[in-house]
Amino acid sequence: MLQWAFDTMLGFGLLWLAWRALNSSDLFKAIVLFIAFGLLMALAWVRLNAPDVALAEAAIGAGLTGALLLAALARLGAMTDQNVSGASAYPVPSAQPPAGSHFSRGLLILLLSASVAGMAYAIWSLPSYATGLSMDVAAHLDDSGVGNPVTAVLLNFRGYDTMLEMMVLLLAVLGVWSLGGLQQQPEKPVAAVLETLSRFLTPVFILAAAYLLWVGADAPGGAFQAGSVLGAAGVLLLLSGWRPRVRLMQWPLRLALTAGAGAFILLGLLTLLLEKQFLTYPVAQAGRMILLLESLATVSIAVTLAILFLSVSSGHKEKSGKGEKK
Amino acid sequence: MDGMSGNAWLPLMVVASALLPGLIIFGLPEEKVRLRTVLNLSGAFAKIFFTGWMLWGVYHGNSYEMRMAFLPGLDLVLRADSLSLLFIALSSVLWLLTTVYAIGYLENSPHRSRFFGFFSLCVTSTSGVAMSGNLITFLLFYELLTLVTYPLVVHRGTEAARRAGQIYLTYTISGGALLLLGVVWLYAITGTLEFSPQGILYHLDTTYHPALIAIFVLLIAGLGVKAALVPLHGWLPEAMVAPAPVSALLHAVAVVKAGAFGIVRVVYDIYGIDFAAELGVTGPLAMLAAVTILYGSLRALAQDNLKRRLAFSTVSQVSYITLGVAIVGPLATIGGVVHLVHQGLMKITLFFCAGNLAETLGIHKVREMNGVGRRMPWTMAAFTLGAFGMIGVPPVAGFISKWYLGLGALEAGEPWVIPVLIGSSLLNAAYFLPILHRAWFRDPPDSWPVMRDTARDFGDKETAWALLLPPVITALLALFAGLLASTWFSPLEWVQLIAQRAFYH
Amino acid sequence: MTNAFLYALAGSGLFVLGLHALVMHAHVLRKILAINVMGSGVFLILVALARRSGETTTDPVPHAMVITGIVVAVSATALALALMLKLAEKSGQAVLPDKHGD
Amino acid sequence: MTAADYVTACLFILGGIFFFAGTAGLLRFPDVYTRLHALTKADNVGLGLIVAGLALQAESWLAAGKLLLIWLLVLFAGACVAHLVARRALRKGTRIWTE
Amino acid sequence: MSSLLAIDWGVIAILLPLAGGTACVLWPALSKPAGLISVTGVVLAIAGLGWRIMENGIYRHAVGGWGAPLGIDLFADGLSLIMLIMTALVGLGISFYARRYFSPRDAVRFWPIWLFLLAALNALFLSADIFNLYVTLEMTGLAAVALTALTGRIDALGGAMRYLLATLLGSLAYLLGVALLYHDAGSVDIATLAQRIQPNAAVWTALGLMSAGLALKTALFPLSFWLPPAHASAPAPVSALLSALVVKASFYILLRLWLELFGDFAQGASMLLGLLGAAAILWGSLQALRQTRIKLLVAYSTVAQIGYLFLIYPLASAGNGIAAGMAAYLAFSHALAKSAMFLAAGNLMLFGGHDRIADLDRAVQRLPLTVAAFALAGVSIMGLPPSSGFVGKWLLLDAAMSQGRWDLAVVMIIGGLLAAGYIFKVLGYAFTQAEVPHDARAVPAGMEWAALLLAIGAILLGFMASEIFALIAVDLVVNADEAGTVWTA
Repeated sequence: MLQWAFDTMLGFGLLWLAWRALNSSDLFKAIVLFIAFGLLMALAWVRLNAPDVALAEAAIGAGLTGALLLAALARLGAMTDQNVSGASAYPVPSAQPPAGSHFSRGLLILLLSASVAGMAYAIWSLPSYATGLSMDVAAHLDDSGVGNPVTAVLLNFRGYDTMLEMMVLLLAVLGVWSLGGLQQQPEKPVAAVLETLSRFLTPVFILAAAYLLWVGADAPGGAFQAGSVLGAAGVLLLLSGWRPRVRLMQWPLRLALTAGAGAFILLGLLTLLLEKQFLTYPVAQAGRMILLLESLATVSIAVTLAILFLSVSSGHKEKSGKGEKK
Repeated sequence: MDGMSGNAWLPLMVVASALLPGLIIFGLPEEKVRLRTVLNLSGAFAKIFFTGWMLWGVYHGNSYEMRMAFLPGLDLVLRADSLSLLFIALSSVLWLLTTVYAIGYLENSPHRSRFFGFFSLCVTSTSGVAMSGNLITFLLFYELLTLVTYPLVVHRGTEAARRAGQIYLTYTISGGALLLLGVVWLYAITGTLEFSPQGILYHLDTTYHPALIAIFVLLIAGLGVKAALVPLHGWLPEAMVAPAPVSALLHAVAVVKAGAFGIVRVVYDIYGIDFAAELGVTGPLAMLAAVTILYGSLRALAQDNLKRRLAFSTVSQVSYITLGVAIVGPLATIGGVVHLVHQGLMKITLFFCAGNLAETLGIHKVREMNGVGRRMPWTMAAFTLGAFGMIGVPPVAGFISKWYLGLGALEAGEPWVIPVLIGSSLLNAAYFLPILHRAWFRDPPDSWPVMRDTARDFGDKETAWALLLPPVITALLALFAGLLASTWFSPLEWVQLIAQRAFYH
Repeated sequence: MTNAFLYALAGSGLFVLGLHALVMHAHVLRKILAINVMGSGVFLILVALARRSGETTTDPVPHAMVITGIVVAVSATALALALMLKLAEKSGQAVLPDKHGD
Repeated sequence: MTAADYVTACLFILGGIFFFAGTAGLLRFPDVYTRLHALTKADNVGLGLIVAGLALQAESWLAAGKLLLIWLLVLFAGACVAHLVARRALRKGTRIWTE
Repeated sequence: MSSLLAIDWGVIAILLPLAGGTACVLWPALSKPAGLISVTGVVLAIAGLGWRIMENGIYRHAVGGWGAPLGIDLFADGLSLIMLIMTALVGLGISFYARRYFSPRDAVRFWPIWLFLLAALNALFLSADIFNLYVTLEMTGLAAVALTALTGRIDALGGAMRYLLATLLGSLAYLLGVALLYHDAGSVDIATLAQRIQPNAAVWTALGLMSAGLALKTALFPLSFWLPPAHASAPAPVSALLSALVVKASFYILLRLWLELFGDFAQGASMLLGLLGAAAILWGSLQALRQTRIKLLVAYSTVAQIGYLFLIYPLASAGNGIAAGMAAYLAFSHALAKSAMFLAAGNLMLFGGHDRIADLDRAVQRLPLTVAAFALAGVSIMGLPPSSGFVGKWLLLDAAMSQGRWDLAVVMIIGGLLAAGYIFKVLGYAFTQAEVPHDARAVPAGMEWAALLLAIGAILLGFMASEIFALIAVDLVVNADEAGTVWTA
């Protein structure tokens, strides 16, 4: 009974926060509410017995997405400050009057209500007991090389999806790079406290990431979670004013960026050559191979996320080191 | 390519003899005049050669067919039968002459590679139209003809040419769409589109008859655009902005004849003349043709621009073919089909002459033609022959056509056609004789109209040889086609063969 | 019976709320937020219904799918934000221009 | 229920009170600085009490250690963030509330 | 030779461009050669795959060795193969165009993203798993958006932004459908799903969501609002990729779902799709006719041509094999023609510095190959013979007529007329001297030839209808129950 009450409250809380986040008059407030929404989502994942998702959500969904949104908003404020008028930084053209006449809005509401009703009915009509693929997963878990079923699905059973996933991340970086940098902004002095914080926290983050990566084989955790924690460390460092040297970073950076994707491709080719089967690991080696893949993927994910943050937060594109010839 | 055995390659060679030179010419630089001329002429001669070969063969009972898989259940078929050879023979002879004429006409003008390239493609599609062995192949070449004549219409690159091109396309593409709809519908009903002597529809149940009538209307509407049946003729006078060789080709051979030829094919080889008569679609078609004949002549009367007058004359004359086809009977058929050749010879003569007047003296209007016969006697002599033929003065070819048409109408019990023929002939006389009168019996002006900016000075010469020879030859051909109509090598003789095969199978 | 359906229903609610905001708001940042909320809704449905297999054994496949989805979402969000900033830098505002930018 | 359970319950209730008070303060206090005060109070003390309660229930010392570590991290981060927010507010010129 | 046959060409076709793209990130200076090598390699791999399919029938490869439904299967039948061939050939043409089109600075940006896009498309056409399809769909979408924004001009950014939001919305709707299907039938493998699903509320909802999402991504009218600004503002080779290949990706998924999962019970819904397709033909063509700029005109033409693809749904009752064949043929034909058109438009823009139709100023004389490409592609788009467009239209018309669908037939005819109107509008001005003469820049011959060869491909495909249908029949021989309806030409 208590659980039902809690779940109901959580469900309504999610809806309420989402509504507020999407419709609050102030963009800053909207983003903060959205981050809160993300944290509540993480709670929901825990309630749904999905700790892996909860970790990913907290780190990526709420944490990094939130950081990205805030950074973008800050840039946007500064930009519209410079370019348009002397309006204040945060309430960027706040809550523009929603488009459309009364009639079309009414129609939209009607349509949306109908569709939510339809979806609800469809969900409700599903059988109340279903195992999906859990039996299959359990049956083959021993051959997968890891003990955590989610990791087994991500890196082995459906490892091909994850391989494409790494490409999506790489593609996001390429897309952001191809837009070219934004206008340079003068660096603001960084608070001493922040610097201390990041200096203190970075090792902790690295440790946490390593732990998540290691434990991911048999317990909640894994490359995505570890990578995003590591990426968060990078974000923190970037926030506190740390900038890697351009020339020095060119190669290592690109290598780190492509490590995960490259590892998948090489392993794919190798398995194709040796086993005549794409991404099929020999059972004995599976655990090691997955760990190797995950480690490289963690590095790539972390670097990717940090680069994405940097590209959105500041005008620096030298760091990313687009290989342009003058 | 199945069916390539035996005599399959000859039809292909006829098509290729125009296609290959055309494609090569596209790639030639402007200044390669000699190479281009050689290519053009050798293509034209090759085509005459292959056509002659096939004529000989068909006369002796051979058949030539090339078949190639195209759509699921539908082949591309090129087949030489007696009717297609008639059209091919006409087009190959006239292509050669027009090529000579065009080389002279366009000397030193820009974009000649493009011009001759499309010109050759135009002949290619005409050959394809002529040799199509089924309706889908016909459709393919018919539409191709639309596409490749467009660049010729807008060749001059002026705003007026662009407008004219737009009008031309509006008519022809819409016609093509109607034709396509009709063909698809027909295919959905019959499952075949092969041309065959008794048609392909006579065995169909009567419940299909309304649909078949509707299809007939669609097909005739689609073909009637190119054949310039009233009220679908509007593009033809507008297309006059094109250079003279183009007008000659468009009006005498390629475009209008493709339409008329299509009507012949649909009536004889798809519907079958007996079945068409049974459906009751031939009567209205004949009426439409008669209206077009009179209307075109009436409009021609009012035109001062020489080429426009000739264009409306074409509107009128081409419908003789349709008329002959629509009157059910062998004699009318002979009159109609032989007019395909006769009208081609006569009308191309007239257009060549009009081009000569424009190119040499800058004359574009009828009222500028006073005394031109003395300045350019040969040209005007050819013109006079052509005009007499149009009016139907014996022994020029036009008389033969009208004679057979009249006889055929009486034979088929449709005497109303006779007044139409007489009225049309009177109108023809009314718009041609004043021209001849001006040219021969009035005094020439002190100076001729200002010439085009690319004009050439011919001095005392009448005009360039390349411009003079073609009309003289075609005029003589028109004369001999009438004079020698009863010899074994005349068009009339050949058409009688065709009619025999259509009616006495 | 578990709380699966409850969360799934909440998920469909989130999807529609997001859709509403996506259509109604002109500011690109709000549209991006809306897309993210919609994504959360879909993920919630995906994972919630996996709970139907019982209290102890949950179906791990949807979990893996959602982790994949979260990564796609953050990638897309980053690209969208970068585009938005670039657009704002060029046009001075972060709303979609009229149909054809000329 | 053992004695440890009772202690845990008490700690939870106490922690809950702190959280409640912190939240009330966050909502009711008049300016950024006072709200920060309320917030950090809840984080530091409230969370500390909860963690302590949980630690009593932990299966091993290791687990208890992890819980402690979490508390320390939150303490540290909370302090820093509160400082940064207050600094930013000051820089922006947000006035301090006085009666 | 048989050892060549044993190679998993499907996997190679995915891995090769991925490796190429990754290499571009590592060594930006090598982007162009890496790109060209990868694309050529993909063409060879697809040729190998085609050979293998002709020899051995349907291609199936269990990634990771697990096999569906636990693992993911790669899968290719005749339909997939034709889409793959289309992607490889059109991609090759566009690549050779892009070789000369982009400045060194832009080339570094273009090639890696294009290679990832190519990999995503190959992966998509080789997928038999609806969640894997989602991932490839997202990858395709993100790559396409990134390419759209490449110029960084304001209209391109706006177009890309709109495109991104639309494509994300479409993917989410699709993913929700995937969620419902998975929880209804416990699998994401299409073959397994086909055996399990029954028409119930969840399946219907999934059908609606997936169809709507994919229709949005395919830009089916009225969900086509995002397409013209994006396709018109992107660089020419990118516009060609978007119009020729990217919209086909989501269309293919929809078609696949319909053929394998929904077709049996969703007759009414297919009528709706057909109706929207008809509306798209009319609306897109009319809009195209109104445009004064070539690229927008071509973009609206895409909206109209997509409409033809959707006419297949109401006409599909004649048998799945025929529907699949017609769809693949039409998609292929449009891909060749439309890419040629966009590349030609790019040449004209480069040549005159603008794409105003009324100012083309005798382009036909000064840029003959390009105008020829535009014209030949136009012939196919108009559906005039002899071209693949004509054959496609003929097949559709024939199907419509045999089923008494006069309304659709008339719409197709009118669409063809309107297409002739907008294409000859361009050609007419290309023949005409403008009032003010314009300066012109030289266009590299390679770019002209790339456009022309694609256009010639669109014409030649018109003579290969029988081969395409024979390929479609490859898998139908395996699905023996449908073999009776296969056309053998």
